Amino acid sequence: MSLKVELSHRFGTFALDASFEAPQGVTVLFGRSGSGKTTIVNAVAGLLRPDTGRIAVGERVLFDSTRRVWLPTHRRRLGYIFQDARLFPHLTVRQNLAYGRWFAQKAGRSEDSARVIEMLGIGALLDRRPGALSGGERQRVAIGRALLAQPQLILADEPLAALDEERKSEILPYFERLRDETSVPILYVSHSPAEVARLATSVVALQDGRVARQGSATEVLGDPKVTPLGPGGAGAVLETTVATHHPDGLTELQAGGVQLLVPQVQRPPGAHVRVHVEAQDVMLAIRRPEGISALNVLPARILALRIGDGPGALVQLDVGGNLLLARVTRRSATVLGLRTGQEVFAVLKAVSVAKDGIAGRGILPR
Amino acid sequence: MSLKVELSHRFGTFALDASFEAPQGVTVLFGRSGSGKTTIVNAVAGLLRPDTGRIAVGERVLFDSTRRVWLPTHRRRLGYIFQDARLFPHLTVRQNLAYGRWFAQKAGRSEDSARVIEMLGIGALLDRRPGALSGGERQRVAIGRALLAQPQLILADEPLAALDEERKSEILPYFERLRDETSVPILYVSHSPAEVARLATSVVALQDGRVARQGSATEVLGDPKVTPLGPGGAGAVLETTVATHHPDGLTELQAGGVQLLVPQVQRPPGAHVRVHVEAQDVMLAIRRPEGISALNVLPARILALRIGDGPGALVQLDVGGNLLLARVTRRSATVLGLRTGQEVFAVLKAVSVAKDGIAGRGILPR
Amino acid sequence: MTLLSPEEWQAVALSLRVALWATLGGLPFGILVAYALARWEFPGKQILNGLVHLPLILPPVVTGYLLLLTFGTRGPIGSVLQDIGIVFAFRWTGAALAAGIMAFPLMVRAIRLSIEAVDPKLEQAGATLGASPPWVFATVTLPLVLPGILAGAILAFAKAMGEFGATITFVSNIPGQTQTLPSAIYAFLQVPGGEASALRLVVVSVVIAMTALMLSEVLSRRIAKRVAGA
Amino acid sequence: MTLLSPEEWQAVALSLRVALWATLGGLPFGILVAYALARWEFPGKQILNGLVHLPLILPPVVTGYLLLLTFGTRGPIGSVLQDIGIVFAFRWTGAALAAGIMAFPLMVRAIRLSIEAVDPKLEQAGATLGASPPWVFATVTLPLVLPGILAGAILAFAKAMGEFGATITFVSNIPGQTQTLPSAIYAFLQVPGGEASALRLVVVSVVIAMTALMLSEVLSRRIAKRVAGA
Amino acid sequence: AANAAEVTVFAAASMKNAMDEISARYAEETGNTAVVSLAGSSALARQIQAGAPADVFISANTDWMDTLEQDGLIDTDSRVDLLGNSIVLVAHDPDAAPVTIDADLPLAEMLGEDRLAMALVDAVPAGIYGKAALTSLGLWDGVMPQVAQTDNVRAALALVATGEAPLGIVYATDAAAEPDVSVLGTFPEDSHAPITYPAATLADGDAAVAQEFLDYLQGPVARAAFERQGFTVLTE
Ligand SMILES: Nc1ncnc2c1ncn2[C@@H]1O[C@H](COP(=O)(O)OP(=O)(O)OP(=O)(O)O)[C@@H](O)[C@H]1O
Ligand SMILES: Nc1ncnc2c1ncn2[C@@H]1O[C@H](COP(=O)(O)OP(=O)(O)OP(=O)(O)O)[C@@H](O)[C@H]1O
Ligand SMILES: [Mg+2]
Ligand SMILES: [Mg+2]
Repeated sequence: MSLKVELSHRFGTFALDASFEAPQGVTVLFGRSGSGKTTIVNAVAGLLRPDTGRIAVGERVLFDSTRRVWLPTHRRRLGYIFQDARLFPHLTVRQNLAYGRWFAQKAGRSEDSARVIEMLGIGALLDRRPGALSGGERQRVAIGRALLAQPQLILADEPLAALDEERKSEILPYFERLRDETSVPILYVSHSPAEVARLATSVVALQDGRVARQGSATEVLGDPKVTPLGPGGAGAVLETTVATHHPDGLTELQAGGVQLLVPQVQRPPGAHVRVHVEAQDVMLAIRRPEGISALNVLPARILALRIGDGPGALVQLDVGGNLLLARVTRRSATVLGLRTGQEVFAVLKAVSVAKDGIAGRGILPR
Repeated sequence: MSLKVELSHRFGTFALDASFEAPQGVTVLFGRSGSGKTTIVNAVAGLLRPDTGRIAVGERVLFDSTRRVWLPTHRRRLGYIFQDARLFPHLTVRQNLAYGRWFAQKAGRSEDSARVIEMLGIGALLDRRPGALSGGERQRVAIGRALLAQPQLILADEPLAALDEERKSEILPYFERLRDETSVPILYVSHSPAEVARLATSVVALQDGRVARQGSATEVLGDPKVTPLGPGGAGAVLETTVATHHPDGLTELQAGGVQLLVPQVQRPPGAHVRVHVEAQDVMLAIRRPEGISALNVLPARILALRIGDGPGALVQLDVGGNLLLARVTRRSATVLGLRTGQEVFAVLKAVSVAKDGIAGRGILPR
Repeated sequence: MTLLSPEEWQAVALSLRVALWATLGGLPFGILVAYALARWEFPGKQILNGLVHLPLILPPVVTGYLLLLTFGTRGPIGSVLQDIGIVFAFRWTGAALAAGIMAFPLMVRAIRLSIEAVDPKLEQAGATLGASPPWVFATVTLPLVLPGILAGAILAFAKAMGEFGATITFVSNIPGQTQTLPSAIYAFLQVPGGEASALRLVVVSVVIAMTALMLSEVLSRRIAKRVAGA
Repeated sequence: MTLLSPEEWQAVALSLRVALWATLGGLPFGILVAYALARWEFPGKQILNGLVHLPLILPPVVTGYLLLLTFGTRGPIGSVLQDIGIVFAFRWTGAALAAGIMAFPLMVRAIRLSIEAVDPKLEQAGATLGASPPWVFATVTLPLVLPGILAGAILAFAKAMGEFGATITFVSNIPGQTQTLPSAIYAFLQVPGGEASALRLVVVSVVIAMTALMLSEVLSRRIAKRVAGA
Repeated sequence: AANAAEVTVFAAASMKNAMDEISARYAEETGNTAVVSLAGSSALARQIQAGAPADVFISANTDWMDTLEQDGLIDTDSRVDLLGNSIVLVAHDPDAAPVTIDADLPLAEMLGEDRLAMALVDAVPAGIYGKAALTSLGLWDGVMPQVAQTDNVRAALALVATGEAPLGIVYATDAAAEPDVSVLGTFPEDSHAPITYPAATLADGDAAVAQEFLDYLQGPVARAAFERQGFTVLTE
């Protein structure tokens, strides 16, 4: 099921005029603070009625200004994780979590609440009221409440912003599983390059209320012409399959024509795994380097070279059929004489790939 | 001026029992969600009266349960950036920003409001009320409001969590400047390893209401025995001075006996700059590698080697008198035959250092 | 107890019954009207608002007289109701109606203020989780408004315990049927030397109302504590 | 206008003056008491709360009588005040006092409900920025409570416009001095043929109160809109 | 008096119409002003006890005047029984036949299941007189449970006028002016204590002006006005 959004709305001096199509999976909305992300999500949720436009999930039209269609919020079957948690203060955590299920149609997915509670680490809080929770606890309960509502469309507005890294790495796989195993479209707002890279099926970049760029995660993140997440964000996404698990804790992934060694990935051989490789984690060498700790030394060909005004340069590589981005200094580019078409080696530390590019240590993504 | 905190408090099943000393500069409180960070900050702010304990800023005792001292919040001269923005809904942004100044004692630092407004990018919002702001805008106004109150103690509870990377990189230097140029102690709650590494003078790690570890940023982050921020967080902090600016946009830093090339740092030669080098960005080589894009190849000696259960190993290095951490795979450690005392080369990409370890591109840190 | 005569005890019991019914019977309407005034826009909203306040503005006698004209057995509404067996005239039900109407503006205002204080964002959250507007009202708004409802109810109860002018004009004073405490007190005050007798009844009336007030405070504090979290 | 006689216009003007003073004069006390009841814990709090509600519970005649006993020129407070030149008995000031006291519980409850609805977290934010409790009250609580104050004021005004029982008992019904609209209405209703005249005055009274009500709604809506953001 | 004086009169509210007329004429004729405060006799008497600035008091019953006299608040010499009134039985039915009110009056049968409207029988003068009359006629016990009492006699009249109660006992003065009720009969004068409106000047008032006004109340202008309202004037 895909989500089609097309809307325009004015708020004083701010004008939103966005249209995009979010295919099945996770569509990450990103853009600077104030670029209109929450406004779009609210419109999809029916909390804001746009001036004009059309919003549809699969065949279900939620809003159509020309045909005067307006499905009220409560019939949109949502799970909306708000930017501010918005828990019900008079209900206990348990009651907050159960709230959505009450109204859920039998048809919806039945989510195992015990499992969600465990993943979110909120088991000890069930009898408290939101007033007695910490900021992050509140946010986690809000995530649980939305997920347990058996939604047909998940809206997540910076759901993990208030959480620690460890907790994030426990919750992210859950979203991955939702993405991979269900047909529920997920509209996900995030500022975090790691989350974008890891979750996004498709990416919509907003700028001042307009869609600056949209496309699949591989496309948007692997394009040296756009580094929409700032210099830290450029990187490529590799679609790989698990080849073998080595006894020393490393997993060998097959990505087109090349092998990649990464710290253990807890998925069975043959499983599909996407790997995010940040441009700045890729080193280039014109000769195969010896005696270094980096385990992945991959033959590569330079497809494009983009030298900016600053000290850096972005190099797009073909590595066994995959696109990879490398970020080097201008000086290195000159010293090494890099040019389009040149055959080089991409050097990649196994641990860099592991950082946040693939499933973490938390609950297993299966 | 230093902040001394020593307190114990019970909240139902949660018991806080923490004591630490925050020297001048930024003390980062971190710990998982629910570990008691906000509780401590609230106690320092006087919003929560701990069961027992003592809190003092320099000579000023804010709270002492044995001597029954309790300075009310409004006389503590704070700038508290709340985890939830808590803007005054009935005041415009401009009035919210001016609120603290109204009550500020003449003695306080006079902060240039035009400059803070520009840094935070909230100039266009001044006449709006908080109800018409986006989540991130609200948070930025909250930051401005606290900074402009001419505080003698800044409390920041995840101030940047709701912001995009670009915005963060514009605001962080401001906190650095506060740290470096004023004597106002800053208690800063953050989940972000990058922020911790970049800002922290001292680090207090909380676990279930207790101080699990505390020390200077260099100590805590450079210790291979603790990776309190999760695997992504290990790293070392180098104290360097700017040596020269090269015409190709690189800056040469002097760190003890070694030179480090990094993308341009906008500080004059001689200026002091701290650099955070993440362990996973450091590669080891047993011979000096040639023809690679990494610009920093530094002779190093292995001080300690910590091989865990997982696929990784942490290597502590002495690089020209500096401590550096490198994260490699166990396999590499075996293949390269790494051992304590061995002379190796630490290979470091210039752009990795630049990522978030030093001042970004926003307003200049001077 | 010999403090009061049997007839006075009757008046006490009747006053309690009248005040309770005026309060409880008025509550559903009070909540509905308060919600409408707080959250809906509709033509005639200001007229409704004015109507609700009318009993406050009019001298009670006038209100009583208007009640007599409309809800009396010959009145347009009264006669219709009589056909279906509901009689207000000269009955305690009429006293409850009069007290309820006199107390209505107080009740509505308290509830309305509380409804206006409920963050619509929470109601929105309820809607995103599939609750239709009536359900949102029942599961989110109503529980959050409880303190206001309680406040409205206690105001109404106190007012109903003290109401006299409209009641006696509408249903007169029939011992055992419509003689409430305030009319008994009034009667005592009309004759020289009746002050002492009046005082006894005043004390009874005050004790009852204060007890109710205290209970409402305790209850309201408990609700507040729950929401604040503990 | 020939709609009303000069004496009746006098009553209108007096009623307005009385209601305005009852409202404005009561407001500072109302705010203070509401704040104390909403936010402080102190011994005797429940007694204060009960006292505030008393005028609601007591039949107005009793309240008026008690006022006469205490604030009359021979009363314990009245005689003291008289020495310093403040006289309530049989003056319009007394009518304002009576109306103010009768309206007080309504005012306090509305303001208290609003104060209870103010998020203490915002007040805390004010304190962290250096505002002492009175300043926090003035710059944070009070502005946020404005709708409640407005509601309390309009309730009080309406009540004061309609108050009659306590007023006539306390300060009598002296044309030009203490004859308010409701007492004039009362007098008309006591004699044959007075209904039409009474009705005219009722209409005037209702028009005034409705105008005030409407103004308060507009004002309150404007405040709400500001806070919601626009 | 050469200088225009002001006299404050506390009068029972049921005298409003007459007092309005009389005070207007008084002002025209003497140049003095009469300020008339109209309220229930009990309220006025209590106010006088509390030091009200009144010069003349006219009560709707003798009890309150007696009380003030005992308290030494009135000028005893000035006290006169100013007006008299009578109580009548009224009906809502305009065609109801007049009856003779005596011990044989089948009042209970006339009422059936319905109510007899009266003012408060233990508190308000009209009610007290009515109860006394019914009692002396031996009718009280038969109708007692059906008596609907109001806080003033006008409200009792309204109950009859609207048809809520078929019968009521009110002052003749009220009944005469109400088109929606018909007078069935007048209670015998000896069935109750005389209905008198005593008047007196007050001890603390301005004695001269007060006496002047009290005299005026007994003069021909006032007499005409009172009689127009249906009162019996008891003074010559
Ligand atoms: N009023 C309360 N009653 C009971 N427990 C409370 C209360 N307030 C906080 N707690 C508990 O105290 C612990 C510490 O809360 P605190 O807000 O300090 O956490 P935190 O470290 O700031 O977490 P986060 O990163 O999620 O904001 C939490 O476990 C929380 O559940
Ligand atoms: N009620 C309103 N009135 C006027 N402008 C508004 C209103 N609500 C939002 N805006 C403006 O609309 C723009 C988009 O807001 P939105 O909340 O969608 O931003 P966002 O992308 O979610 O930002 P953030 O990352 O900070 O949450 C902002 O510039 C904001 O100031
Ligand atoms: Mg947003
Ligand atoms: Mg917190």
